[in-house]
Amino acid sequence: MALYWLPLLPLIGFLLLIVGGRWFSGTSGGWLGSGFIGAAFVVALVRFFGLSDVPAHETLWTWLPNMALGTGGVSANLNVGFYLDQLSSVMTLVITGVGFLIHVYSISYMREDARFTRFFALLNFFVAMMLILVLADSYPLMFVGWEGVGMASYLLIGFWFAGHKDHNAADGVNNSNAARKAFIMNRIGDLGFMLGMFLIYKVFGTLVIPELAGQEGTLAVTSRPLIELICLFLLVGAVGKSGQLPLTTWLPDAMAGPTPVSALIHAATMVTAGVYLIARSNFFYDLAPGASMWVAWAGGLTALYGALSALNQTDIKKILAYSTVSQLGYMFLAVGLHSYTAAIFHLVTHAFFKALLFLAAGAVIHALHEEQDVRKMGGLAKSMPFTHIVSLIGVLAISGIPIFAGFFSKDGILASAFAQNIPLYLIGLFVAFLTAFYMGRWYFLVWRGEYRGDTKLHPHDGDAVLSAPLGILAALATVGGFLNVPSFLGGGHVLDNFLGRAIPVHEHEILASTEWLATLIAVAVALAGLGWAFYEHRRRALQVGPLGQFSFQALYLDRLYTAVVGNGSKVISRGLDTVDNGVDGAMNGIVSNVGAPGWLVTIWQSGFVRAYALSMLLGTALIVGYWALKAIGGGL
Amino acid sequence: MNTPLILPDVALAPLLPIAITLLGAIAATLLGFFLPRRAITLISMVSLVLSGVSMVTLWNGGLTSFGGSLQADNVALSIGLIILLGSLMTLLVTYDSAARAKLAFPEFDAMLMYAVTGTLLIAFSGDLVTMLIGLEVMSLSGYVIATLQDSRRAEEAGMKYFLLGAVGSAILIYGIALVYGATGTLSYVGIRDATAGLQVQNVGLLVVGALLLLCGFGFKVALAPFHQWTPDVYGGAPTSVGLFLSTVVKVAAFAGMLRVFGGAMQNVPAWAGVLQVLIVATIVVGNLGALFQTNFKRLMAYSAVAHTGFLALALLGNPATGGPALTYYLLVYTLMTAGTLAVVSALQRTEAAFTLDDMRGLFYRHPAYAVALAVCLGSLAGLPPFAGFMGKYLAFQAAFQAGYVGLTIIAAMGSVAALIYYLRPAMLMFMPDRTPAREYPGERTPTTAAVVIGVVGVTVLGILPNLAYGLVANPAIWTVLAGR
Amino acid sequence: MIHFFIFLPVLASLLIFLVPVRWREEFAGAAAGLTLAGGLWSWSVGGLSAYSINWIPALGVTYSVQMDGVSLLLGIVTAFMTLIAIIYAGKRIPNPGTMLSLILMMETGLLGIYAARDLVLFYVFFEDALIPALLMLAIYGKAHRMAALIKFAAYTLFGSLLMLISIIGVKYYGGSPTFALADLQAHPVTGTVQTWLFLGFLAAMAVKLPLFPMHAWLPDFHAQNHDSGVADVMGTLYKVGAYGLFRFGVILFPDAMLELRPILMALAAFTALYAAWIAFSQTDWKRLLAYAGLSHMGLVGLGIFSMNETAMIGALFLLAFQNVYTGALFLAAGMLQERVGSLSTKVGGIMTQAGALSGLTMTLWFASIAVPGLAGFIGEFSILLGAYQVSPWLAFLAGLSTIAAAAYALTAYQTTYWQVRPAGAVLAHDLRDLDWLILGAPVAVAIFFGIYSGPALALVQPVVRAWMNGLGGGV
Amino acid sequence: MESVPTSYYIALSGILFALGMIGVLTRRTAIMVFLSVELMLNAANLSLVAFARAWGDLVGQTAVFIVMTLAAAEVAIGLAIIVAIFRKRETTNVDDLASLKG
Repeated sequence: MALYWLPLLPLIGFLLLIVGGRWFSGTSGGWLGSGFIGAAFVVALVRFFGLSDVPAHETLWTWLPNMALGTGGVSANLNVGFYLDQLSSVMTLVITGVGFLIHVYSISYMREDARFTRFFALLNFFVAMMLILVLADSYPLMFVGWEGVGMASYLLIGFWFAGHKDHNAADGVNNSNAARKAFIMNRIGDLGFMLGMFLIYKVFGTLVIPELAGQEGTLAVTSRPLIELICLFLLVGAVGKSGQLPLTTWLPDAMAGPTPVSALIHAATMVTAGVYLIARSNFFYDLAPGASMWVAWAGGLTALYGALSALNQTDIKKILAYSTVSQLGYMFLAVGLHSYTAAIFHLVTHAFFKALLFLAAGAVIHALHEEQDVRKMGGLAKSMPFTHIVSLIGVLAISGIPIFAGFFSKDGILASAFAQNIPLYLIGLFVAFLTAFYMGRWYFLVWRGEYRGDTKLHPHDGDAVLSAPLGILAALATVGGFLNVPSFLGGGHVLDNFLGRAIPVHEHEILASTEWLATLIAVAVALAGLGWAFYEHRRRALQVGPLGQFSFQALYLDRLYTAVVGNGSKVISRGLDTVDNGVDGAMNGIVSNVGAPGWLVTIWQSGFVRAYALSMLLGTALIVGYWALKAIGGGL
Repeated sequence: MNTPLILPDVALAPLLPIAITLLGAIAATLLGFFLPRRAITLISMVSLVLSGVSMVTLWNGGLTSFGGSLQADNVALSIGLIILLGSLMTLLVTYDSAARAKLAFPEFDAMLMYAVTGTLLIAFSGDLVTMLIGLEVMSLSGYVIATLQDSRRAEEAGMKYFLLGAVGSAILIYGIALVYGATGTLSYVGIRDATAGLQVQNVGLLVVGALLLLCGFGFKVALAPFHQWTPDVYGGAPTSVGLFLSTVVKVAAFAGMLRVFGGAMQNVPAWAGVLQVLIVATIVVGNLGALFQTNFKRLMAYSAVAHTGFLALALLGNPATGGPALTYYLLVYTLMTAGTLAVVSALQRTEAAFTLDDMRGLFYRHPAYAVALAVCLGSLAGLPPFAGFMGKYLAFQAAFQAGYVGLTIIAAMGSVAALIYYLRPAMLMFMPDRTPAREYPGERTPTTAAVVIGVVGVTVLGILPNLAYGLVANPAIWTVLAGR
Repeated sequence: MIHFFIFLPVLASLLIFLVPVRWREEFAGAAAGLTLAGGLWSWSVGGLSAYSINWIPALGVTYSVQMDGVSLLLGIVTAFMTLIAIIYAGKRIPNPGTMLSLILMMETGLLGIYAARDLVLFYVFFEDALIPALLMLAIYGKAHRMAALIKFAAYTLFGSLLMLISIIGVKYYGGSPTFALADLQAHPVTGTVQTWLFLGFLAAMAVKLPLFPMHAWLPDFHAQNHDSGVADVMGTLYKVGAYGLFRFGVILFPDAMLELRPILMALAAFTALYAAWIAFSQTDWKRLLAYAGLSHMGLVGLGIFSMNETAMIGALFLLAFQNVYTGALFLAAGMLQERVGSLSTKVGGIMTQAGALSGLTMTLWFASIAVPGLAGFIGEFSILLGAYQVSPWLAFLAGLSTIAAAAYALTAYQTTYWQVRPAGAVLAHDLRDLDWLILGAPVAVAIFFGIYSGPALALVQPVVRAWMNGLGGGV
Repeated sequence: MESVPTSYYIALSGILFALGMIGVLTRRTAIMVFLSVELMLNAANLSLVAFARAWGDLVGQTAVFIVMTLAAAEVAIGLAIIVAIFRKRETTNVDDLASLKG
């Protein structure tokens, strides 16, 4: 199977569903859409097993002018081409695999929606774009996927652009605003990405990733500041897409979309694109310690920011959203420390457990008829036992409790931080503690205690279509960690070794005992966090989390942006509009001032014939007199 | 005085075109007592056509008569043909509009034909006296036809025209006298030869004479500040008279300027510098004045002033490029101005005013006239594919190549202003308007014929300028403007 | 064949008045379709080669035309959008004979601009296209059209008359026998004179690009044109400044362009950002589109002025395809107005009732804000990339406009098509019959060439590359 | 024979011409304005003859005759116009003719 089948299958699905929306009645559109993703998953699997040490590189057709290396110093046109190595292969598996599960889940979840088929069309579109992103052999093509997923994300966040059943004005505005915000903030990052590409082109004359990676000689002699700058530019792009500081505020708002969207796009796949970009550009970042440190610190601080903001959220999805921000921070921390494989590992496990948590949250929301406030939940473990179990697995996984997936992946990141940068390690550790706490809070508020909501509702587990994906994801969140068991735990670094064939693995020489110690500390911290949550639960004080409004308002960052950037740009825009009227007016003014003497002409034209004669004779006298004077003065 | 008597060199052939129009004029004068007025007009038209035919047969002949006082070179013939064309269009318009304009006297046709004779004489002139005679015949007849309509407006216009014209003539004649004093000759060739290399004794006298001539001509062609009669006369006189004055008379005056300044005085200093200043003033005054007009006829008068500036631009150029440019522009100017005023004449209810407001929505009442008027206005504004563009382009090129870059730019900016005042009426015509028709409803086929000539002319000459320009483009005929 | 391609529309525009009223739409459509077919046929045979005869021999003015490469691409786009405009005009405007005639007349002017290989001929076509544009505004415009019209014409003529002087000067100072491009190229003007002549030429192109501060005519022009947006399509196509700069400016005034490059690039980049930012506070779709188009044109200008091969390719690509989606967006705005009687960006909730209209409009907007995979991206990306090679800061400045573009487009889109339809508002019906074609075809083009840009690149790239090599291996 | 230098004639003609100009500007009656113009023409005539004598050339003198004829024709036409206006308005004051303006 050629690589282009991977994005093409979902694209076909998209086209079918968007053009022929009315041909598909009931849930058939959903099944069709899911089928295409499933097929893509099969292709991904086939290609995964067909991988060798030589990456697959398949080019299709000419696309952009002059952006690749040609022979003889003349630049060649850039082709659309796909590139599959271990890194992208893992990504395709995650995208199609998790994507397929979420598609199936959505069939049940979105069943009642008036625009059911369109939803699947957009989901398919998203998957296609995401696959292009990870399979691209050049930065511009990656950018296609990059902005494509942004576009899909925009459309899906704004899927309920007119509110519930098209009749909720306030919701409509909120959802639409959230979508728009996501797109615009992504665009800010995208500009950074573009500038990065421009600089890469300026330095290396190509934007094809294998060509760049193959230029070790040139890379080695390129001046460091340039490479640092390239990496910083790319970082801006990555930050935008992955919701890192400072471009983070769109991500929590993005939860306005339907829950499967949150699971697929804003947790499992799209937001990890930034991590993928940096991992993909490892050949630059390895040469740019300064920029890498920026990456790591952006990640570390975002992890902290997300965790702090999650502490006192009341929306069941918002907690998960801030948790996502925080977890993405971990991944950035890892790539910043050049632990690409650790980051990808966490990316994979995070995809499992975060998708699981979101889908579980979705099931709850569904069961409670669109209720999202955790303060109005509680005690659902009894009525929704299956969902409860999978949620618990998710919580344990994300908190880093051993044997669950998150334990291994987070441990890897903390270990590399421990080896390289103690302040970041401490931040990571603190975030792990906070994570355990807020996830514990989430768990206890939703599942334990007394039911605090509308008593007329009778929540129950979802149907099989809804539950099957949850089960599979729960299984993956449980065992996913074993993909990459570190050696001190007796594992073989399977994923590291696999990825190591494509991206560099920097071994950290840490004593096994130290590593044991670090791991134990991490587990202890996680248990402490959960314990604190449990303690507060018993005190029935969980409904109001720590830090109060400071946390609830997400450190006031969003308000700051709205006040400064949002209003600022509006003011400037109006100002410029006025200026433009001024330009127009100035031009008109010039014209009318030039034209003003026209009045004088009409006044001059007084109608008195003797005045006319005066002009004539005076004119004659002036002309002759001037020349006479000149002749007297100096001769002709 | 022992010089043997030499028989004057009286070749009749070059005289023929002028003689035919003169005959037409005399016929109109005499037959006016017996024939209806329209018959007279027809006779006049026939004589114009015959004169044209005679000109065509003289083409490339290069004949002269009266010892060079009359020269039927290609310059004279091409300008003569333009004059005849303008006159013919005038007659076509008057054929049916004269009655409405209270102008239907045989004397009108007679005076018109005398004026045509005078204009031809200017074009054919070989010395200053011939030119002066032609100019005066033209002017005097012009005064009469401007006044002929029995209305206060026409009388006022005529009076102004007459008084100022007399002053202008006096200045011109005084200039002739001074030039004669400086060179001792009145013939163009003589003046040219006498001034070659500036060997004249009294340069000061010559320059003052030249400048006075310039002022006198400035009046006739309406260069600022000698232009002030134009709006009042063109606006006050009947439309058909305005048409005649702003086309034929202006063409003839330019022909005189071309002969005198392009030919006889080409080596005389100072006038070109002064002309530059006058051109700037003219372009500014004409265009700005036109911007504020609401009466379309007055607007066209100011437009005529502005066009004088553009036309004079060609005069500044070397005769080899300026001459053909001027001729072509004059032809186009005649066509488009006559076409425009013919439309006005066809549509106006009174002679007093055809305001811009009257033009609103004209397209929906008289689509063909509106389109024709729009074509003419577009051409006046210098928009391709109409011939006005080519004229303007040629004038700019002539001035530019003679080194007057700054002047060309000023002229270009003037054209922008011109566009505005042409565009406003042109576009008003296309704006939907529901008021009932206010235009003259009667029969007006001959006027329409004049309109057609104008519109077809500017269109064809715009797309295929070479039809006319190719005839006059040969530089050889422009280097001997003064005669051989 | 080339004459057929250029002059068929104007012929049809005159003949249309002989056609019975009820067949006029079909007649105009057929003429436009034939023209487009002619263009496509030319493409299939690799362009129409040069044809040249003397037009006014005494002046050295020739009738030299050629339709290949960049010209052909722009010509085909013009023919395509004209056809779309005609279809919509026939459907939308009651008794559209005059409008159809004007559209066809304008098409000839535009095709002539692209085909002309003689400066005077170029000027003639350049101005020819003005007349129908003015008439469309005069006949079908809104209340304040006279001011808009005068402004439009005055700006255009201000520039083009200065250009005319430059045209005269280029031949005169260079000593070329004719105005034909090849001859002028063989007799170049150098030094300071070239700079001055270029400035004259630039005046016209800056108005028609348009470039700040010569753009002030644009918003009023679009705002005052007929609601249907048909005239705006033609107005968009008429923004040929960049083409003129490319076809004549780069060839005839290379030194001057290099000398003025920093200033011009700065102006263009500023225009791009400035217009995009202003668009953000517009509440009328047409004004918004006007500023959006202006912003795009700033980018196009940036590409041309940067004198960088990639940027220039991008600029021409963008120039060609922005016509498609900007034009179609004007028509979409017209359809919106048709349905709700307003061009306001605060209508709200259209997508809840007219899904297809909203969806296609959105796709066009995505193309317009240069989402990759659509045609706008290739142009903008190449421009910015190329400009960055010359001046990183200006590329950054212009790049900011991509953010602003997202802001204005999505904000206006949201408040019009998304959110809730106000209670009691008229029901906006969805696309019907021909509407699908009118919006669908441009969308298809934008998608096709965004993905598979090869055919269009093949028209643009060799020309640009050859010229850049002529300049000494590119700059 | 002692003769008056040409320059004297020219000076006189210049003075006459200037007087004519002043007359045109100061007199309100059409007739007087017109007579002032005639004065200007005669100034020109004077210089023409003077120059003709200086050059010993007859052309200038013939020109004078022509100019005189023209002046006569002008008088005829001018008076006719003035009479026509006087008949209607009972005035020959040129300042009363100012309805066409602007």
